[in-house]
Amino acid sequence: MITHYGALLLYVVVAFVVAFMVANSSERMGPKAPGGLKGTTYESGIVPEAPVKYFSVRFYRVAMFFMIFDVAVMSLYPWATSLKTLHQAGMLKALAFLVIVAVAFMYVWNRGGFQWD
Amino acid sequence: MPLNDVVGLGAVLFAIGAVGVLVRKNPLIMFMAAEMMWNAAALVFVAYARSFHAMNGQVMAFIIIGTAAAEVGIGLAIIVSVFHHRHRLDIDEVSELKG
Amino acid sequence: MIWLSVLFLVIKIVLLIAILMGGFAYTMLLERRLLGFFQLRLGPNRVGPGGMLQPVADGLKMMLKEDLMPAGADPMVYRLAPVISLFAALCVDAVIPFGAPIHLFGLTVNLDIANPSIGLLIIFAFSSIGVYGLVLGGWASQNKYSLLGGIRASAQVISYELAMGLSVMGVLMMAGTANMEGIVLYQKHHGWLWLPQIIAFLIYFITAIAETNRTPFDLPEAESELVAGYHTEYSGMRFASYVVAEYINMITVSGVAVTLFFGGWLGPWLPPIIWFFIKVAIFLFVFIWIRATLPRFRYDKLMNFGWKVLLPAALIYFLGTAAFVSGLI
Amino acid sequence: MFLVWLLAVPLLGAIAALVAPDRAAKGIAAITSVLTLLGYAGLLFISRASINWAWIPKWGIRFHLVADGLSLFLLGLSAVMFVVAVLASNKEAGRTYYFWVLVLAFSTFGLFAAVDLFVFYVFWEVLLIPVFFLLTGWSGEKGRKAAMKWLVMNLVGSFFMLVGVVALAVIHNQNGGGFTFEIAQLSHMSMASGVASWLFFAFLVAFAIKAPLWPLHGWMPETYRESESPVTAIISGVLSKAGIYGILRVMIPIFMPQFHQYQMWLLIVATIGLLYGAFMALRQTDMKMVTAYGSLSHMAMMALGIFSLTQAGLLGTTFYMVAHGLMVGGLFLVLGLLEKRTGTRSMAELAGLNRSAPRLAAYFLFFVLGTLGLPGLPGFAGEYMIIQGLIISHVVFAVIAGFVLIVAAWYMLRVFQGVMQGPVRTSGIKDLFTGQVVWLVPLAGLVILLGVWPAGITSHAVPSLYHAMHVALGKGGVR
Amino acid sequence: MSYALWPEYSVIIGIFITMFSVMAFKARSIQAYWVALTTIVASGLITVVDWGSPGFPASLYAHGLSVDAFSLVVNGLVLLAAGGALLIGWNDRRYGPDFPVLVLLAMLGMMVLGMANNFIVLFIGIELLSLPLYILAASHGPGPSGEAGLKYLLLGAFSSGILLFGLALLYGSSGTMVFTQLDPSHMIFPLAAGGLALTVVGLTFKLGIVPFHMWIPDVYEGSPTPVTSYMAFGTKVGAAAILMRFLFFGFSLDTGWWGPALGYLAVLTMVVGNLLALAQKDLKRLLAYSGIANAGYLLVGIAAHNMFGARALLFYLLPYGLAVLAAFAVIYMVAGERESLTVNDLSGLYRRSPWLAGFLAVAMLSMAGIPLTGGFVGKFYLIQAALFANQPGLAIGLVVGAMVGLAAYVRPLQRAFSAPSGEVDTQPIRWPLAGAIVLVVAVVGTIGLGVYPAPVVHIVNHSAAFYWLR
Repeated sequence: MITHYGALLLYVVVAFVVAFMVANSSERMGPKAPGGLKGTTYESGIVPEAPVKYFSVRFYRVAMFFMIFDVAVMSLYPWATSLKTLHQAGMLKALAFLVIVAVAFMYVWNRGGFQWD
Repeated sequence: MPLNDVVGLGAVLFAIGAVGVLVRKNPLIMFMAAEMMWNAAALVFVAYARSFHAMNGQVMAFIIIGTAAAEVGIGLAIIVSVFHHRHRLDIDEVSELKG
Repeated sequence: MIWLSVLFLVIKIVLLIAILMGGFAYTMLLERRLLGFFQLRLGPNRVGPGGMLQPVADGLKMMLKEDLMPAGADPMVYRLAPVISLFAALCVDAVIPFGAPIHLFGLTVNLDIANPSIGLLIIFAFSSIGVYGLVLGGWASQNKYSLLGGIRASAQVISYELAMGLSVMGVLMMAGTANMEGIVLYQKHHGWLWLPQIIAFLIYFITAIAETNRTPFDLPEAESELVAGYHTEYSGMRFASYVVAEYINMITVSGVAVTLFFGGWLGPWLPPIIWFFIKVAIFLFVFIWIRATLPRFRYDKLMNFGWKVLLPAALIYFLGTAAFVSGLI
Repeated sequence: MFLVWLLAVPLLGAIAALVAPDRAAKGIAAITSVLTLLGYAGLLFISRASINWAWIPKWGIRFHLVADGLSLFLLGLSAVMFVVAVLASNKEAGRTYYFWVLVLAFSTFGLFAAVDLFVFYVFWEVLLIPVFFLLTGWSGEKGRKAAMKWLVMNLVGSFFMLVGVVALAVIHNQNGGGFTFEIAQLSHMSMASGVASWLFFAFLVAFAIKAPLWPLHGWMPETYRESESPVTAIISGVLSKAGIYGILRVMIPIFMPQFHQYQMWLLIVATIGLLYGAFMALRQTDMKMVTAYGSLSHMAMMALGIFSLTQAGLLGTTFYMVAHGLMVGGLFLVLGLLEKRTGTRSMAELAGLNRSAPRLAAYFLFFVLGTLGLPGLPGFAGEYMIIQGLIISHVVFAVIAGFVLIVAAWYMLRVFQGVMQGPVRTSGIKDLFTGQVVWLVPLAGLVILLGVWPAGITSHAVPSLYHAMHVALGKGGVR
Repeated sequence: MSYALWPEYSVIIGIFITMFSVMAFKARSIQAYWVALTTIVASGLITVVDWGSPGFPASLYAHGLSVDAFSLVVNGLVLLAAGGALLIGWNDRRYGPDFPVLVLLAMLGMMVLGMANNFIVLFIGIELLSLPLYILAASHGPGPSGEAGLKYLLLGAFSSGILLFGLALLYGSSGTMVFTQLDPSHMIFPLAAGGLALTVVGLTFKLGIVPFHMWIPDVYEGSPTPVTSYMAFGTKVGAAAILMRFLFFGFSLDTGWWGPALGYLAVLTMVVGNLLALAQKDLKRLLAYSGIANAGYLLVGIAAHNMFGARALLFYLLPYGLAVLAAFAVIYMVAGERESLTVNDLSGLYRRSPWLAGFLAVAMLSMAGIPLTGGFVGKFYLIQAALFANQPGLAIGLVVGAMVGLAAYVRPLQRAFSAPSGEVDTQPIRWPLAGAIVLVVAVVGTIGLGVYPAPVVHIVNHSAAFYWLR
């Protein structure tokens, strides 16, 4: 038998090939007529001056909070799947963890971490 | 997969990460390289845990991942705050402190 | 036997990709027609009977368009970004069971590509890759709108991902497994989970809309602000790939919702696989219905909603479920 | 209890001086030092005062101080010199000056009384700090350099000694004797000769730097040149004796075999120092430096007395330390007064001062004669005993030492002649005030007392020395 | 129910309350400082109570934590470090309202390090200690402080990576994660040796041992002064404690594997650290190099690998920490609005504030190892340990290092005490009450340790008894 992961690997490879072929098909099949202003980026009809490289720090902030809380959430998955066999003791131990996460969440909220603008 | 191959892969990743930290100048890349070292260690832990049929190595890997996330959060914050007004990422330009 | 199972696998892979592509095509058609009806107009009905061949025409048109690339773009990343998006969308469906296992030639065949014990995690893993397609495409275009669209997309997706992750955890706890088939089987014996997990389901549904960048959360491609967001500069099939990815994602999240909360393939009288597609279709209809009904969020409201409403709500409901499951209350 | 008094009074006085206003500081310091001297006087009536408290019991460290024949007179020297130095100090020097002087007094008393090696080391190193600040705070950039040199060189020595101290205790423990730093107990143990040699030189370097003995005298010229004359008097009169005292107190009981082993080298080096100091003194034009190098030569003389490893030599050194301390201290103080009046120390610029300042000239002459070893003054008795010891061990060195005595007379009298006699070069030099005579007279009296009655010290010192030598006897002994 | 972990529990509760008070009083965060201080005091009291309570040493969580006299002493030192840092930076708006929270968090990490008996706990402790410190280092804006944080972060992540890989190899070669169950004689040799080497390198990175010290001067110079004091004291306590536990528990039977190597490193560190300190103009940099040198002294205790080494190390941490606290408190006060202070800025400090000058003198002299200060007794103990271990080289190295270092420490003192030449700042210096408390405690403690160290020696001797548990 093929293991689940072997099957998954095969599918992933096939999916990538398919996606690649689909996305690049017009490169082969479409006409080629470069020139003019086609190469410039669209900026509501104005000739763009310089490409932007920087954007608001708020996006970074979101990324950081996601990073931290997502790992907290992900680390609950194994616990959640086996919670039935862990009973109340397991619940209480995880509760300690969750309280810490919750306090951290409240702290970030209160200090304006989630404030957009 | 044979244990030795996995550990060898871990060692290679570790070496790449270490060289990356030492050679590269961009703090983001350096940071990524350092995280790679961590993940190499996590990989080796998991590999050995499987071969020992023990859980503790897996737990360690879990904790490594979690801590790495926290470290990345802090790292991004510091890197962004330092380079926000510099507009270039090069560790050699961070030289207000001599040394 | 091994060859037989490989053969089945190959058939399943081909079938799945075909279903997804076809599903995309007709979901799109369905959306256009439905939107037409909602807005008291007809929608596309010229190509084929009732417009049934419209997707084929669209596809051909897209393929024959000129493939443009902005002068300052990073060619490698620019080419790769839509591929990533589409690839991730295709991959997520690998672990969703489309029907009850069937028996063929003495072999039990699951109607999914793979059925690992951590199915749910695999779904999250692949769906997280999708956002790279958006943000890299936005960055590689060297366009201000694209960049902002890509960044917005990633910020939005990760903001809602947390609540989504927490919302499905109730199901996980009640079923006691992360295996998709196991979850369905649990519902077979203990009833569908949408009722005990009603809040979690609502949260999941909202976040699912946001994850797929659908209205009212389609800020990354908000045409009133960002022209077309991250795919402003894309044309031809590259542009189409993004659209395909979006619709396949819709199908996927519907499938996941069906599997987790509505008993997957379970249902009376009809064959399981039909039940599954009926349920998915209902979800797709709701998606379109919402698009036709609701206006777009403002960006700050969207972020606040994700972090300050959905996440705490999901956390609290999750805690309640955990307390219940563990027997604490 | 008088020992406690000796330690506590300067410390309390120091704190009092620190918190008192600037103008009261000198008064407090003077009272404190006189009180200390009175406490010391009490010590003279007790046969063998000692205190012995547990300090860090886990390491076998005891706060053990003894005033025996070796230390008693050095304590006395210190007590006297501190009174004199405080009285001779500038009134405007400020409270921290007197604070540091009194802290210095405290640590000096502790050092001279300690018989526990740890305690000895503690005081040994603590006394560097006040001197450092006394050098730093009251002179300019040059003074800072001198202070640095003083501190670094002395610390190099004392850190070597630290290793030696700990190593002795550790070896004692490994021999099964438990942890102790008591010199009397450490002297009974046996050591591998290689280790013992290393430790011997570690201690020797420390003591030689402090004395200073050639070739480790590097800090001396600058320090003497840059320091205030009371500070110079204390350094040369009291602190330099600590080096010689350390050799007597610590090394003689513990390292007797090594002394025998390296005796010839030690004698040669000390003799070179003797000659070097004398000839350097001849070349100087600065009066203070003449005295300084002369003092270097005298320190070498004391070292020779010890290295002769004879009873006479050791006894002579013990006596000569006290005598030399009083005399050279007095000489530096008189030189200080002279400098204050004339504004220079260069011999070339001064002549014929005995006309305008006869009393000053008289005291100057008195101390000069004392240092060059005039019979009847104590220097003579000390040098006599040392040379006697040298004759017993190696007569060659006795001859050289005798020769150097002549050179000493030459350079000291050259100073006196040049400065005090001859045609008057600068007029209007004031003579001594009564206030200054107040402390010069007792000092001179004390010197004369020692000169005519050296047995006052030697008879007391002999039993203690015998004790040290008795211990040493088992390890080669002294003749 | 074991009460052994109550010092740590109380800190966790304290962290929560501190966070809540930051949340409640956003604009004025003085309440958070008070809560944090109360937490530290309470934890200290519980530690003291724990000391007398029965049931020690306790081994909890499947040998993950080992609560014994050693860990309690480490607790005490860590609490002192945290309290000092908190008081020096008391209510300073520049460092933001999170300052007390982060100080407590890092403190918790250090406390965990003191108890660790397991790779997992070791790693958690190290990271719990490091992560808040990264933020603290960068907490004063993106300028030098941000750079310090960045450098600390990068090097910290790098060293943690090395440490982790070393631990992974050790785990692979031994099959256990518990220090006390490591049995070098049954390990696969090359793997175990490599793992041990990498682990020790990782830990010495944290401790700041030459040649892994290059991050320390920059980080110390750029960080806010209270944070620098915290790093110099607290981090060293934690790193030294865990290094000693790890080696003494896990590899006490095979000292040949690591003893000589650490000995050479110790000598190198002491000499190089002090030599480089000589050339420094910035006072915080000077203290950074002194911190490196002091790490070398600490390593002597470990390299001596006998019970005297353990005791001496534990003892030395206290006078070193007190001197660090006093020195940085003075720097903080004299620097005022600035964050750094050069040696020349000290000119005439004696005229401006004689007390500050005096306190600085005590701190510096203690670091230099002048008798009647705690630093001397500590060095004395270390020399004793080295000689007991029959390693005179270590003792000589320590002495040489101390000699070189003395010149470095005395230079600023000379500046402070000599009459100022030319233009100097004559503004009187403001004395914040909290900082003054730190100063007085540190200085009195330093002198007290020097004059009568017997009680502390007693405690230390008792607490290093863990060495025989193995």
